[in-house]
Amino acid sequence: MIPRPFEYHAPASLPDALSLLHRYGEEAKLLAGGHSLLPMMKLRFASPGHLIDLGKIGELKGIRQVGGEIHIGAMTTENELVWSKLLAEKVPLLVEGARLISDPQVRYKGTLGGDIAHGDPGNDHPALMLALDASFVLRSASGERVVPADGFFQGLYSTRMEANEVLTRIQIPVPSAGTGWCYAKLKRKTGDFATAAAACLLRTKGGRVEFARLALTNVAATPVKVRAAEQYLQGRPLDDGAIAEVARLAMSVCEPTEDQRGDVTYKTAMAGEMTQRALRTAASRAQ
Amino acid sequence: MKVQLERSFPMPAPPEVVWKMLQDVELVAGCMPGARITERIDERHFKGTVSVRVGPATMTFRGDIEVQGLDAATKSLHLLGKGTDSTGTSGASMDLTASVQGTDAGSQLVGKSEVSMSGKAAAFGSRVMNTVADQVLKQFADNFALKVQALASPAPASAAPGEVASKTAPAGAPLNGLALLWAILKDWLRALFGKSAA
Amino acid sequence: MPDTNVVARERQDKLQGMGCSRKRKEDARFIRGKGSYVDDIHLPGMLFGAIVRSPYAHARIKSINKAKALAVPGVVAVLVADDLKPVNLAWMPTLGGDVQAVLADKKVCFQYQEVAFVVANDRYAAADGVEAVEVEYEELPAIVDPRRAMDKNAPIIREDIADKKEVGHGPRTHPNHIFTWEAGDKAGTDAVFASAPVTVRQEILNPRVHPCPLETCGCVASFDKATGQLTVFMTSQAPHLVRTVSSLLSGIAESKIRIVGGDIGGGFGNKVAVYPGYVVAIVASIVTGVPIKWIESRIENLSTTAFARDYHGVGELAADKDGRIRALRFTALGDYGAFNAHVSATKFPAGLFSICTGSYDIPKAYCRVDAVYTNKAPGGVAYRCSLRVTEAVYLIERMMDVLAQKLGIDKAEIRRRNFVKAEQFPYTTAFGWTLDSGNYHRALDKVLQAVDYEALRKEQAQKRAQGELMGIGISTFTEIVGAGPTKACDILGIGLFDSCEIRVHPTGSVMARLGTMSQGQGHATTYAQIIATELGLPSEDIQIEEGDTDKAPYGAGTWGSRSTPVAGAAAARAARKIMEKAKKLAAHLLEVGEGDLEWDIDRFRVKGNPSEGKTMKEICMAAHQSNLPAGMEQGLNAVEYYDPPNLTFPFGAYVCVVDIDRFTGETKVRRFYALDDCGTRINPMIIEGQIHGGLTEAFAVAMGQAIPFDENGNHLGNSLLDYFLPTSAEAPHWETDFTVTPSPHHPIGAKGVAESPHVGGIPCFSNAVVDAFAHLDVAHMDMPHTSYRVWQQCNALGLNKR
Amino acid sequence: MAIPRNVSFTLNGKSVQVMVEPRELLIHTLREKLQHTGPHIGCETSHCGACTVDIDAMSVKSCTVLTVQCEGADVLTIEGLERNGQLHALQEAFTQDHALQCGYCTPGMITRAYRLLQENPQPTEQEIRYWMAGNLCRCTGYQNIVKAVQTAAAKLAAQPA
Repeated sequence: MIPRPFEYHAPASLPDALSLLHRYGEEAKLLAGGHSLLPMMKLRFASPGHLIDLGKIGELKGIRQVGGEIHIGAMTTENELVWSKLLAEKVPLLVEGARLISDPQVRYKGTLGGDIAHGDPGNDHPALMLALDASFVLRSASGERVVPADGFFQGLYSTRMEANEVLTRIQIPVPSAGTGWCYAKLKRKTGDFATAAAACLLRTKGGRVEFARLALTNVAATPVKVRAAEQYLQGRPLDDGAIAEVARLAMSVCEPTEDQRGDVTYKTAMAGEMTQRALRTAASRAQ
Repeated sequence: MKVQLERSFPMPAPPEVVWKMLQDVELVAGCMPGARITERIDERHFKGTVSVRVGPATMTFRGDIEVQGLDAATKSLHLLGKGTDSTGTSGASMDLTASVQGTDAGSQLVGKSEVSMSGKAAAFGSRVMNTVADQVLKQFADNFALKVQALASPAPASAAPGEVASKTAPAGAPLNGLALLWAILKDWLRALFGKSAA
Repeated sequence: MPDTNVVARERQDKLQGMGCSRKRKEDARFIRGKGSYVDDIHLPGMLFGAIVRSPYAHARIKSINKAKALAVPGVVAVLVADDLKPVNLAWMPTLGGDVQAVLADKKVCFQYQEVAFVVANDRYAAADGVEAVEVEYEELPAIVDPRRAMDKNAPIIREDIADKKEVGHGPRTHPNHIFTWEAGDKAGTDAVFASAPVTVRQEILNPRVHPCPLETCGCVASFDKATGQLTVFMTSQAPHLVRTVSSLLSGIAESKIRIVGGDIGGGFGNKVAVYPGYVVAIVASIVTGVPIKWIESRIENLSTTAFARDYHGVGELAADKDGRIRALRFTALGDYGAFNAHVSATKFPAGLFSICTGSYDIPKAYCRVDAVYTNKAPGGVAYRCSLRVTEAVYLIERMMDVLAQKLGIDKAEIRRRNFVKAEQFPYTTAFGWTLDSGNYHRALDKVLQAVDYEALRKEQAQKRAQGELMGIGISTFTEIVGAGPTKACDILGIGLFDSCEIRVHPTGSVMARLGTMSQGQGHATTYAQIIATELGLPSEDIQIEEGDTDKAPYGAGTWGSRSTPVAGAAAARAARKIMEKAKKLAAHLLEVGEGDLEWDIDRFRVKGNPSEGKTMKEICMAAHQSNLPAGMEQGLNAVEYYDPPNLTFPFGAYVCVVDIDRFTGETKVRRFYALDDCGTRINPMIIEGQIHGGLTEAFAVAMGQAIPFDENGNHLGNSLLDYFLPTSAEAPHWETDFTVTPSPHHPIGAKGVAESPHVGGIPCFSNAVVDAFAHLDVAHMDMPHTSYRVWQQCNALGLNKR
Repeated sequence: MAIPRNVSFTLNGKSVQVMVEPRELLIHTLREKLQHTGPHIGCETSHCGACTVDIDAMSVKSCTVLTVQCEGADVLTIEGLERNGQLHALQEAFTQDHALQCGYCTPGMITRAYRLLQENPQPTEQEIRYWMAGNLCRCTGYQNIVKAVQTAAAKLAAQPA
């Protein structure tokens, strides 16, 4: 469990990081919290020639409100999300999700940006980001672009982030007051990936759904935004029938792979079950 | 762990055309980048390497490939590959049968493969292997279909098989066992051409 | 006089002897991070070893190329099987009567098997070297399912012994067959089954699991060419046995081999066996002349060192209509992996499996175990239990429920009807074990009252009416620990006695050394308490030493809860030898006859004249002076090698209540009440700690642990990402209770306790989970009861529909 | 092989400097170069927490941190908890409540609990079980560990700040 040799770089500023990234290209890997990359390196599955540690770059940290959005630095840690009063008030879904990630020590090191950029469908933030209509600020030597979470996740470990880009900031539109939320996650034990999980935002008006977002974790090669369900719910009362139909729609987009957590049938069923629970809880929290 | 895949992809051209194209070395190569033949032992046996790359993870396998059969009548071929990764901690073996079949629409390419992994890759790769195998096969078939379509136009091909693949297969796509086998096919055909030219 | 009692109590308390919850002596170093575990040891010039392992479960080795590895900076040497042959160490004897390849010789028989050993300046260079060793394999078909192992056309796993008629335990019928062992009266049992009004049969699996102590296995081997002395610091639960094996193996005189246990980060059975890593590290040290450290990674630990269980059992009971059991017939197919490294007494290749009549009065019984080779890691150790006792107890405790359900009798009631009664002890089972003491009815009644069993059953009925799943599990187990009488139990011919040597110093402080090896049990604390009470000297001044074979007397080590039953007895008896001499001396000093003396906590008094007496402290000094009775030597020392007349039989009654989420399969342990009877209690605090730990390991086994393989023999769960070790968030809250039924044959009446909660706990969880489905005619569900598997049951029954 | 470099940081209040390859893991530096063998190696995949140390007021698994990442950091290990001969309340409570057996998880466990009590001086049982879930123990079943953390919390609360 020893990584292969590599060169280590700890740029003090974003421009420095970008020029290093430009210099080493495919040879380089960005090091955020390290709890996905370092284990892979210790198993010698991954052996980058150069590690660029983003840990010393202050501008990549912090949580603040900018107009109608919450801006979170990519290097903000899970525990910082868990403990953020601003998030608890404005984006409680993110706090609930972060609390269910791995274990305390990992949450001190693990970062929001790293979790997203890794492109692992087993990570929790990708689905949370889809549910929150978040967008990602990607910086490269040639400039900056803002990419919506929807469409960002392309495949297993593959995203729309280019090799020369750094994810610097996550931008989340503050859900309007009264929006209910829930991240329902089923896992075998602390520190495990989800067997299946569902992230949901829900707002109702006069007993009918006015706004709904639903995304799933670890039931396909990418996190899945369940569009059909979001559309179906529009303007409907959230009765048992509707909830059952949404679960059915969620299950219909699942393409999980069998592993120690369960077979395809179980994981698909759990995606449906987590969806139902997320919906009911979100509804109970909506005003 | 074993990954068994059977996929068929509609091809917008008659079987003969697709079979012929399947024998077009450059075309096949263009559809399936990556694998490398390091040594040709005889016309049925080769040594080669293939790199499997998934996100930050990379594994390079060294292996032996055996052409078990190529049947022009059924337009099908059968290949076998076995290899060990460069760290000596994982093994892979691959069994592929690929054939071109006629359909009302034209034809379809049927790929039937079993990739079996041993060691570290099996223990830690289960979440990955299925998806990779699937993605790469889809990507190959997609690219292949597009080429077939281009050549066999005007018939507009259904983009169906491609749609998913082009979304899921990133640029510089990772290879899996299938990639190796397709690459072998390429080299084996080159050997054939070599002979017929002589 | 009223105050004499007070004074007596103060003197009693000052001893900190048996029965008090004395704080642990060993903690002082652990809480400071000053423990001395094997990986903490650094010797001058020490090199690091790492092992090249096979990615295949079954393959021929076509070639091994060291060149690239030797070129890696820092790599000093690469050893393969051929390098070990000249020193005759390519193969080693196992503790199961088999042989095992130290480094794979021509072929590998399980995945991750040891193929080569790389020695380098540090662990980084060693890791680079391992990756650079080129091994060419030719993969062979693997046997993963033990039921296929003896098929006609099954590939032969052990070509090295293919033509051997037996491997230590009787005739073999197939190259992949290891042994068949049976006990009891087959004909008689079959006859009862043929005529019994009721019979039940159930296939029951004890899946392959791993003890997984938090510290992996490892060693530092140091051979001194100048003196010819071999010193090995290693993670061993049985240092003396290891020394003997090392001597037999290396030809080095046993007197020139020193094994040092040091602190051990948990064992649970994983650290009894001798592993190739130890042996090859020793060879490397002999070859290089410098110390070699080898430490397993967690992945290596889970995939190669001693697994447990993997018994595919079939339980059968024959009974009357009222549930009174007439006969028992249990069989098991044991998957022993590629080598029989199962640590077993020579006469008991299937361990103590025949304890499977449990706590019940069963007139006729027969059991049989067939052991086979498969392409999996060797082991088959006892995971926090005596060998194969968990398997046996799991079978009987599950079968009691199966029978109860078949007859519609309450699961507590059917146990009451079959219990061995208090007045029947000592009770000899149909398999010939003599249960020393017990009071099963009292234990069960106490527990049922404590949890209000009636109310729980009522609640369950209501829940069932609402379609909810609630389960109540009962386990009334009897354990068998303290191997063991040497006439019955030996390993490699060495009897399983144990020992204690006590030296009393002039000032009344004591040094005691024993043949056991603590891995967290707190021996330094509890042995001192036994000796304190026996000698009337404060335990604070009693030093305990174990695990250094140069210092401690010979013993079989700590496993199978044998420390208290065997070494604890040795300690008490050694102390009593000292007391005999002390009494003679006291009589001499007081100028009275021994008969005129009475023992009073920490002193001898003259009967009828309590003011006249000699404290033990005074006697200790006197024993080192000149005024001794004629012919008496100076000193106050004794050694005892204790060969127990019988094993001890701790028992308990547990109740577990679970609530199952029928939509996800998640099982929540609402309540777990554990009553244990381990005879005389030496330190209640430590006993309770052992029970908490044992129950938590039982919870892990029942609810989540398994070593999964695919059809090629690939290990699919060999890191802590997959292998289930509960965290504080998953572990249930435990309620503990006790009764005291001393062992009549043990010097202090103690029985041993650490394993009971594991052995008795596992069936209790399973019984609770199955009980939740009992009203739906579910008789059995195999472990582990993961959400996934429980959900499959719910799904099959359509319980997850809304 | 990458060139070794100097890394300096504060270890239990003392400044230290070590020469390490970029790939060297902090746990190995602490144990082998700096003779701090309190933190242990249990799993190497950042699941068990035996290697837990405190870096810049964060509980961290030192098997998954590169030493080069610690340049200028303030590192605290179990060896640093005892202050001028006085054991930390947690160390005393772990003995008092029999919260350890084999002792292998204990340094990581106590170091983690130390940080927890800095952040939450009066945690409930549920909070302790949730916030200590990154440390595995095979011996105790956690019940006495939870108890010990609460005992220490009470003792610290009683002490004048």
